[in-house]
Amino acid sequence: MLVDILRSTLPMAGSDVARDWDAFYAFLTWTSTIFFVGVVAAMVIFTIKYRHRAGHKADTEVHGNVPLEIVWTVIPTILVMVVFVWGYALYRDMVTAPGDSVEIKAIGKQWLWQFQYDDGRSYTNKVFVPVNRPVKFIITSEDVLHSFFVPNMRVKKDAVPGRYTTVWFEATAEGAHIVYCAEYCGTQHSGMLATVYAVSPEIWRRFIQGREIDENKLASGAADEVTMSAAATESKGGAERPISLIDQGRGLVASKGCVACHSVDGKQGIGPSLKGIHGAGVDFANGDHLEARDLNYLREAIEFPNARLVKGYGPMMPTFRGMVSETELTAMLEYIKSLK
Amino acid sequence: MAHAPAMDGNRQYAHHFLSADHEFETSKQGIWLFLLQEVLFFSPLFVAYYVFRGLHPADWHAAAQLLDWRMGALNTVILICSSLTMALAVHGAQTSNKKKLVVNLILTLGLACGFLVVKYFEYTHKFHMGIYPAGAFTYEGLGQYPAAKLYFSIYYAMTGLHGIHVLGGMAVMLWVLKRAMRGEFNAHYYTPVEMTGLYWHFVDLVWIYLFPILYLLG
Amino acid sequence: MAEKHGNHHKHHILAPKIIWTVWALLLIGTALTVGATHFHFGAVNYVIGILIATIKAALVVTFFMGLKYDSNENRVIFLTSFVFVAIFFVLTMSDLFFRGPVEFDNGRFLAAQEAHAAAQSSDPWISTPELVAKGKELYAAQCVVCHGVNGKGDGPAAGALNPKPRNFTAQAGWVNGRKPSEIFGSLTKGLNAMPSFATSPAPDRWALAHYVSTLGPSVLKDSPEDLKKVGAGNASGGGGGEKTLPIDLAIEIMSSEG
Amino acid sequence: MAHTSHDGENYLNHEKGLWSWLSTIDHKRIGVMYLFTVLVFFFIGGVAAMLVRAELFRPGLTLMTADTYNKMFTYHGTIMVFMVVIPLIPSAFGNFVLPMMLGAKDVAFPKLNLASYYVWLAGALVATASLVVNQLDTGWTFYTPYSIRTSTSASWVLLGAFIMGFGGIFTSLNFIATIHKLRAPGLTWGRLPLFVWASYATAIVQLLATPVLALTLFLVVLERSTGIGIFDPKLGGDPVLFQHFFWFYSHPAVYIMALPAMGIISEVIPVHARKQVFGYWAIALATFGIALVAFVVWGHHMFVSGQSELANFLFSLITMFVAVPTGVKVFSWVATLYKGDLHFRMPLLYAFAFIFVFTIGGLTGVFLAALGSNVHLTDTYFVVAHFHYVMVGGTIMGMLAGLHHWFPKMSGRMYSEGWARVSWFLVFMGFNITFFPQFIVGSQGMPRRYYDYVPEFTTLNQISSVGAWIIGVGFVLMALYLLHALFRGAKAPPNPWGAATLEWAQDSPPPFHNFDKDPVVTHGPYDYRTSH
Repeated sequence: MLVDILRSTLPMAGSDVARDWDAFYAFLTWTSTIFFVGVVAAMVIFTIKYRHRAGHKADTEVHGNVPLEIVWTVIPTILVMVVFVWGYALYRDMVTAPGDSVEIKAIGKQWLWQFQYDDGRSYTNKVFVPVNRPVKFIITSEDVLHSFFVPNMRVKKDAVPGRYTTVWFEATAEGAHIVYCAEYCGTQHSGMLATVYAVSPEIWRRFIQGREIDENKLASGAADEVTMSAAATESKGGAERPISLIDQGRGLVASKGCVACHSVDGKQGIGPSLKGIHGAGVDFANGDHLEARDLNYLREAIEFPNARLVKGYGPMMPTFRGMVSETELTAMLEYIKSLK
Repeated sequence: MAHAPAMDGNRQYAHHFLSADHEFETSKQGIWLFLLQEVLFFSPLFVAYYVFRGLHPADWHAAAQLLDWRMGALNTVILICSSLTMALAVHGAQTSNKKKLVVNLILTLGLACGFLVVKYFEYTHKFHMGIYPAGAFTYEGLGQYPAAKLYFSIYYAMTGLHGIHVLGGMAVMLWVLKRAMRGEFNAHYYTPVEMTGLYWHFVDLVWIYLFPILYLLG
Repeated sequence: MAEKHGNHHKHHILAPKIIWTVWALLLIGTALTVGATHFHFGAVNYVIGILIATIKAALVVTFFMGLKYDSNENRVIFLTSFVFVAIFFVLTMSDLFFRGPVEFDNGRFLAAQEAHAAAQSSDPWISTPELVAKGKELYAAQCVVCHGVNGKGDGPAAGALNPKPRNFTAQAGWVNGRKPSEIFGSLTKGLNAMPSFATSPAPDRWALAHYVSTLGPSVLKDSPEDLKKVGAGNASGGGGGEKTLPIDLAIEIMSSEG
Repeated sequence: MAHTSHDGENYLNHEKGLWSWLSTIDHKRIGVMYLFTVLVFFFIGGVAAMLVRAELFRPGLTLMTADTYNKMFTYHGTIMVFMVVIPLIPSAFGNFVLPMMLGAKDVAFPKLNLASYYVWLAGALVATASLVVNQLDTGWTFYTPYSIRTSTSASWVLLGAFIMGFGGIFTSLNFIATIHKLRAPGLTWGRLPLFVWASYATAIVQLLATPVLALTLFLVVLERSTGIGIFDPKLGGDPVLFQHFFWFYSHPAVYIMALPAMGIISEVIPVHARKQVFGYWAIALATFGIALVAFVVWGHHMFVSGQSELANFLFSLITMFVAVPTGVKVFSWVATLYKGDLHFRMPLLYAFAFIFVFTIGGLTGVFLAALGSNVHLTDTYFVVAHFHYVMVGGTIMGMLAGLHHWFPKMSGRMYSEGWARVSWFLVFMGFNITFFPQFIVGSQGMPRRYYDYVPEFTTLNQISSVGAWIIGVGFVLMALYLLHALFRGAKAPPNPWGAATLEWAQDSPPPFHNFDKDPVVTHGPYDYRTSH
């Protein structure tokens, strides 16, 4: 009920987390309102009661009341702790993507969003996701800071050049959900919009098969009309079969000469083999230890090869900083990750 | 201006103070407050230094090898000696020993010049090698260590900022020296000498940290 | 004023002996710092270096700067700065050195796609409405030019061909027969002017076959023997499996793109 | 404390001519010069705000191009923050009032005080010089790497802000030394007016935080000129590190703005309620509590910036504690009204306005401090509304309370209460009409710094724009009646409000030397039993 009154001040709640968010927001709003009304009411009552008039004098003896002061210190302290705990619990839900999430890469550029699927298909300013399945975005930027903001899902994360950040949601409502860039990025900042199309499982299944979705027909609902035929896909210019990210990465790892030093099958080479390194622990030359090599580590290893040198290897790898684009890097890492 | 200085015995002080001592204590606190903000002023560079050192330890280590610790050590000795002469100058003023004050001020200035000369040779040597801040870095010997350029960025920023402080200190010392030669300072009034001293020791203090972290422990 | 300001307040004068002693200690400290780095104690080196520097700094502050003899107020002021620098350090590092791992933690999209393809192609020789629908799309893209929109063999290109393309709606005239397996065979091997479609994935060919057979007067069914003839019907049948691009082709495409 | 009679000589007329102002080391004149200059910049920043609101009246391109719009909000932010709200209360009112409240003849270092004005002015001029060079479009936060890449003249503004920082450092250094060393006999810590406590805490914050910003901005200048690389991901730097450096200053800066305003409110309410302030020590300690916590919460500006989860946890947790001392202050002010004798004069009306808007600003701050709610609300108009409720609602309302409180003291004239009430009504209503809709449009998802918006947001934006113009009218009216008062106003008595602090214990305007006889303090700052 209390949440419903606030509905009009919020965008549609497109996920369960968004609903939880709305409940928290309602709690904050109503608690604040109580406080605010209390303060203003006291002010108004005192204003009327103690206004200056003939014969009225101030009681100059009142200058404090320790029990009262303790009460109005302790109660807010307890309340903000409740707010913190609730807010933090909600936040954990908002940032912890379930293990079975569909993964999509989002790259911000002045001034557009590019979305990549693992099979190599990529879209500008639109992205298709299934409803009722968690979707995780891995975000980065080609130039300056951007921020990936989907109000209907109540999620937001900055796109930071040179790094990966993540955001996830599980859409429960089909349809179009607007994406804003929420970090100022220059001239067309306010024009850097994209759309998340949350589609039915049926359409998603077809999408996975490689068929294109005509987002203009999404409203009509029928899967047959929405997903284009392979022929129509072809005629729309999607002719060449996209190469999956792993395969793109395999090509890049070969063409950039990585394989000269790094085997992909576990054989010892000049450098560590790429096989199985992702997720595995490693000892460094300086004695440090890393529990599991994650993407940001692998990225660092490509861009700053000797920042953390693996034990037993010399500092001889040149940097590939600036020689691979974000898109290429994503593909290479995807491939390395696949070498189990 | 309209404020006539007040007199306290034979010492003069500004009208809004109670006494010359009151003025002295207040001025000294002013300098301490100034030094407090100086510490904070240098702090971002130290934070940046440790951030990137933590992120790229190997690059940091490799880059630090290019600095000549002997030059750094020489400058450390120079600055410590200048702190000594500065302390002696203050002592000269406190004991109304004009000659001791003037000679030691000149020595301090000379040592400060020496410091800058050493720094000049270090910088030009690096420039010849193509070691500039990251954006203009052309040195090729550290190809495997891309973050080494950041080391030199921070090196230039830290030593450059410190160098500006040395220059500023020298300017103030020249002014104090001029007044000292006119005989304006004695056991009753030496506030500017003491304040300059505090500042100069602080400049030394910063270098005491810069030397090991840049030259020795990279 | 709150503090006492006697007119004869004594300023502290640092004795020259202390000045010289501190100077000597500072020089010794410098020598120690340099010396210590020539021994390799690992991480301890760092601690030693910073420790000596701090002792030197403390000497400067205590004696040269006279904080030992100064007011508590000034002591608090100067030491406050280090408290705030420490806050600055610790909280900044709580971000920089504690950024959790970021993972591409699955190729689930591809896995789902492969699983789907596998499901699709497991028995492509058995007609399903989906296969027919897929066949319809493929037909519209690849066959209408000759066989015509309605499958009557009257496509725009039909006139130039001899023999004429098959009319799928007619009962008669089928060279290889009109069971799906037989149509699949024709597609795979080619027939007269029609080239082989063997480069299309087998499920696509099956889908086309199923669709084409719906165009005729009646839909025929394959017997197991019929399927055996075209190598289908077993687990290792003619379905699926050729979905990913050959590696060398991928490399070729990537390098041509720069 | 008796008022000594004068032969009409005061700080305004004891010396005449422009040069006597430009070369003055009198804290009162320096305060007036700050006030005048700040108001000029307030006007420029206000015009930029009006243009921003005019462009946002409708979606799409209406008045100006996206680039022009980006420059407009950048100048609005930069001018209002660095040239108005930060120096406004400490440098203008603080300079004028603080030494007199302490019973001192001047600040500890009068020449440094004048230097601080010129340094700040020089910085402000360098920054505004960018207007004629190539303008600036980074937003007042100068986030890297955009501020490194932009082709606009960011270096000028960065350098200007760097220089202005030293003005603030000098002033705060001066205040701390003055409060420590120049209190009149009998003016114990427990008898300090709360405005002094607030100025003291502010000065400490400013002295500790400003140097970090100064150096950080200088590093960005170096990024642009030599590519120092620390904040530039292309060279291996970390753009988020810049945010840490920037907010290490800029979060405490919020309290550099808010604390002195709170000090004015603590000053104004007892005077016009004719009553001892409720919980003197609670307010004084809360002031220091806020100042201290201010330093350890900066990361709450960065919850979605890619900051570590650990840092998010710590910063959110600590931020919650800002609410407690802030609440204590608000409750204490309201409780001061209890059993008072309320004179509804302008300062008290502005204090009411302050409590009203600042409470909203503070409460919505909790929304942003909690991690979960922050994710959706940050970087939207909700934040814009929140910080305007704090900075404008807080600082500007507090400043206006102070301006109307001390105007008779500064100018020796009384202003028209009637017109002042009309203006108060316009500013107060206009403010809420402007910024309250922004909370809603923000929670609906409209990001900040947007030149264009989706049509659903039109109505709320239009209400907001109309409100902005109402505020504008209110301020124009205020300028008119204050100017009128300056030249035609009735002569002000020495102590028109019956206040008990020392600045009122002398003529209006005060004499050049502040006190003809060194004052001795024998009672608390809000003890109205002995006076009037």
